[in-house]
Amino acid sequence: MSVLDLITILFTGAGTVFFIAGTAGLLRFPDTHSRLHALTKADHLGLGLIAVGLAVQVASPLLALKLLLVWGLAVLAAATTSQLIARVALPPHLERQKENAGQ
Amino acid sequence: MMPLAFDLFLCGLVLAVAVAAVSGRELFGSIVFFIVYGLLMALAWVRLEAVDVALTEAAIGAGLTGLLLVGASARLRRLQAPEEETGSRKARAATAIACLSIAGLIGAAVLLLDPRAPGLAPMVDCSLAESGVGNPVTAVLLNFRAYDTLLESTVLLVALLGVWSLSDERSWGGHGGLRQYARPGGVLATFGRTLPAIGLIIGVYLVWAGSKQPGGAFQGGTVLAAVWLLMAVAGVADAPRVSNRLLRLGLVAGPALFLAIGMAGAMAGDFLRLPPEHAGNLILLIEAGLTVSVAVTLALLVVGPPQRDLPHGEPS
Amino acid sequence: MTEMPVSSAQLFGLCGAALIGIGLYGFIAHRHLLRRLVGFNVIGSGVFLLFGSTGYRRVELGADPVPQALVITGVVVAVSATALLVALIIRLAQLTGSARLPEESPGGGR
Amino acid sequence: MNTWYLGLAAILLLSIGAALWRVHRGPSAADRMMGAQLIGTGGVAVLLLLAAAGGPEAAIDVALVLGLLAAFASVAFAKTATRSGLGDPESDAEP
Repeated sequence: MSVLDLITILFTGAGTVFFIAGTAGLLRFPDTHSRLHALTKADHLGLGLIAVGLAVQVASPLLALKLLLVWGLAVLAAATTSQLIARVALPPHLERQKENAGQ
Repeated sequence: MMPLAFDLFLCGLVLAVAVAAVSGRELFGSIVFFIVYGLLMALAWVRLEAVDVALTEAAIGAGLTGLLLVGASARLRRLQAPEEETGSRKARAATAIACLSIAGLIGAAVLLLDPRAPGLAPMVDCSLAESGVGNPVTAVLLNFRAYDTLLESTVLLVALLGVWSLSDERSWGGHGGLRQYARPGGVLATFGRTLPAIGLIIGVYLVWAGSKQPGGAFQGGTVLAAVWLLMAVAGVADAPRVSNRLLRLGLVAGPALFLAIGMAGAMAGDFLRLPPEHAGNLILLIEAGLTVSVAVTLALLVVGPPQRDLPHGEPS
Repeated sequence: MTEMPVSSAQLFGLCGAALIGIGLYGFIAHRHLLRRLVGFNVIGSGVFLLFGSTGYRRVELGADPVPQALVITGVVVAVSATALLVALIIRLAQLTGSARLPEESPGGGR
Repeated sequence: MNTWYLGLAAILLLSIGAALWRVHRGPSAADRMMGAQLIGTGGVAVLLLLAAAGGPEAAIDVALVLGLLAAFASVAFAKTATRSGLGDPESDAEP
């Protein structure tokens, strides 16, 4: 087994672990916002580690770039949706701070 | 062994999600399950090595259907359409049994199919060289069975006419959907400005790639439609008025071009027959037109009938 | 793979058959039209999956492009039909205040 | 290597299956949407692994499309949660 293979196994394995941790958090954490916190770890780190782990294996740099673009898109999506969902799930007594926070 | 186990697990997941989508007590939950279902279907198509279909399913299931159904459920809630559950337990049990037996019969038919039947793949392979493209699916769509595709693009237009005909008279000629708002400089607006550039590249890439590898006008067009819808939702671009000339040109460009090329074939002896020496370029031309038309038509279909612009944007 | 009791193609075909049944149940058992629409779409994708799986019976020949092309056509037509139905359902709700067919509403329509 | 990729993909499917429980239970609509979001990212990862495990290379393109559209349902949901259904959850100003 080459060093590259070892790196791949390490990275993809770690990424999967982050996914499992994220899912466990989504299931176990008590309220919406802490679940959101768990979710973003899986999005950013889980997919990122898997993409990097696979990117070192592919033959063409274009394909590696594509893999990283997939990750970049997921990060962009996760950052946007977590922000929006967090706002939607804001408890009523914090609603008034919205305007101030929005400046 | 491993691949089969994976497929078995995937099928189980698909079925569980489907059951949840049709039987859940709550409408919104059922819609979220349906969005997840679209994603799992894309995985299933990849397992069947039908990547062209997977691309279509991913773009439609993850992009358009979600937008459409989530929007519809919210509008129904605003209209206070009551959400009730129904039917006696007995009637539901009888329905379940009937549906189960239908599924069983179809399943038995699946098992009776000849597992070694070669299908049409060898035939397509034989003629692929004269189709003008290297991707067999594109060859079938735009050359061997161009009829289907021409009629399909027309069906999209007819569906759009149906949607437009639901607007009331005063709203005719108005913008599709209502004007959306996003806080300037906010997350939503930033997202709506960042993503379209990447989406445009991916959409065009899919069309361009479609002649050699999975991709094509429908996949690319759907991605472009979704990107445009995102811009509309993020308040970056208003949906245009339905009376807009340019818009209407975009709607008919693909089918019209397709039909014209088909008619040219008819002059030369055979309707929709592409001469092998020009087939590649002609297909590229038709695909370019179809991409624009599919993108515009699907986006307008999701946006819905034209609305009068209300002063405060309150939905009627 | 040929030694297995079922092949992947058969597995997905059976899955498609089951989806048709599940979707049909949703289509019949619900009164709310949006729920019916979800059922209708599940039936459709079950048919597509069943059809697509028939093109994967001889793996060594590659996936059959003809079912794939027809399914792509079908998926796009299905989404346009869904959009039309959504527009119809919303219009119905605007006019009657209910997302059910008039003859199936508790008061027999308004 | 292929077996490793496919095994990881199967584990990810398992975790997707677990996340379904959150979609089912809610309790709030935001919770359901978050479940769908996680499943979407998980699906993207499964596609990348399938492409690596000797599957069709273009599966990466499917992942690309899924990644591009991953936020759409959540954005639509966030929109509908505003007062008029047309606003921005970050702001009380309405069009």
